[in-house]
Amino acid sequence: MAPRVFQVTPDRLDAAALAAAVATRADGAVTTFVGIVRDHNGGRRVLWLDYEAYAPLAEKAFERIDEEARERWPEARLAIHHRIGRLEIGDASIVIAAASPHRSDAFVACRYAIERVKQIAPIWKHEHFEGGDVWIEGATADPADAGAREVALARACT
Amino acid sequence: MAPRVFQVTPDRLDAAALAAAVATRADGAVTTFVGIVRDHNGGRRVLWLDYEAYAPLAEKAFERIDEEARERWPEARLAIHHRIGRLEIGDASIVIAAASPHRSDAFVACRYAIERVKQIAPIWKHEHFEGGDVWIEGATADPADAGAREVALARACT
Amino acid sequence: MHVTVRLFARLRELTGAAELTRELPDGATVGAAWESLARDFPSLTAYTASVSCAVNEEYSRPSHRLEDGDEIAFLPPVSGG
Amino acid sequence: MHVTVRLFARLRELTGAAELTRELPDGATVGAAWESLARDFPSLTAYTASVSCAVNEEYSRPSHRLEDGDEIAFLPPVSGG
Repeated sequence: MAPRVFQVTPDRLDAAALAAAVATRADGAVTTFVGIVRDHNGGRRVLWLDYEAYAPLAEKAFERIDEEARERWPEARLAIHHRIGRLEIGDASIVIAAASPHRSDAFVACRYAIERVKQIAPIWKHEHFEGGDVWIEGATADPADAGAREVALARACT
Repeated sequence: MAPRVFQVTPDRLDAAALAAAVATRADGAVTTFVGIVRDHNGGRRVLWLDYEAYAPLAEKAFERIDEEARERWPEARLAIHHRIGRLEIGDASIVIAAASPHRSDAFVACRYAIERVKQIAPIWKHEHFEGGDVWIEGATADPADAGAREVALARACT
Repeated sequence: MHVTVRLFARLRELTGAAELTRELPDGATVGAAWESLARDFPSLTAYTASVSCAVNEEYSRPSHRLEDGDEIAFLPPVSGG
Repeated sequence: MHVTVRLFARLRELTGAAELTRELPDGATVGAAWESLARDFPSLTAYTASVSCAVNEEYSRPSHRLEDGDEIAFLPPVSGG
């Protein structure tokens, strides 16, 4: 059975499995992005992160990002898995895989996807650092915001 | 023992192992690029590819690409493995992993590296297609060509 | 009418509740549901300008009119990835 | 003096040799080595404008002067990745 390619999960992520899930015989390129819990943030020593999500809406957001990417790069296929729960330094919090016949589409679709995830996926990180904890708050999620989408496209270099 | 991160090998490639080899506790992002043998090229149905390399010079070219990337993105670390020999459809021919504290450097260093590999690594693919075979010949390898480097930087979106 | 309100991350912490049942006048909007909630939990007002909302697991707008039994989610600025 | 010449991909096929030992006048350049080779294997001349060269496993230039025992590699346009 093919794995679900858009998923929020408490389980350890597997980039190779996700790459295999999107690649077909017609593809010459698979780009993956793995987000990792790093040991510092804004000058603070990070101890661990707790990730929380509104899972059904987050998975719909991933599907929406995939549809946006297909409009732009019809040959590219995406998969997005995001982990929730307590993550230690070095753990993967997100894996995005993008497959395409040619490398350019694989790179830009992958970059576009992570930018859009950070803009519109209802997921939050609670940072536990040496001396305290803080909820990280980035973008106000608004899938209809065309300006945000333009920013994501620009970062994907298109 | 840490694996050699710049390598030409007849063995099956392992993107996850290469990603693990470059990521440190300070890294928040690992981008990998996997080149795969696809079943078509220029309208021909591809049967398999034979890759040939001048291995010692190719490994030096990978190290040179790493040095070029460090000049530009000092926080990014690269690993490059290229496979040689007969590869079937779906086999990975190259894996590039780029780790960095922030995702932007990981993406651009990874893209820069594959562009430079295609420009200056002494590696050749012999395509066996339905009805014949052909040596693919791309760029005249010239590491000192500043124009080629500019093209690679532009494709990496910098 | 009755609606279910789901709260996440810092909003969950400020209210001490991941899920609440609220009574609202028939035809109330999502925005009115937020205002009613912020009256009971004044610390939420800091989020009035930045909160997003969803109704029945789809992103929505403050002007959206609710129906009995709807599930509303209020989402502080996101930080996935 | 004697040098070793290594040939790759289509150049290897055109000459039928992955490696050759060639005798060259003392102080001959890499470019002269190529010309000498192309006289013996005329099909190589199609590559004169596009070939790259390396000496002792480092990229080199046609003007580079060879020494006895050097290993020269001639490289057709590359297609890795």
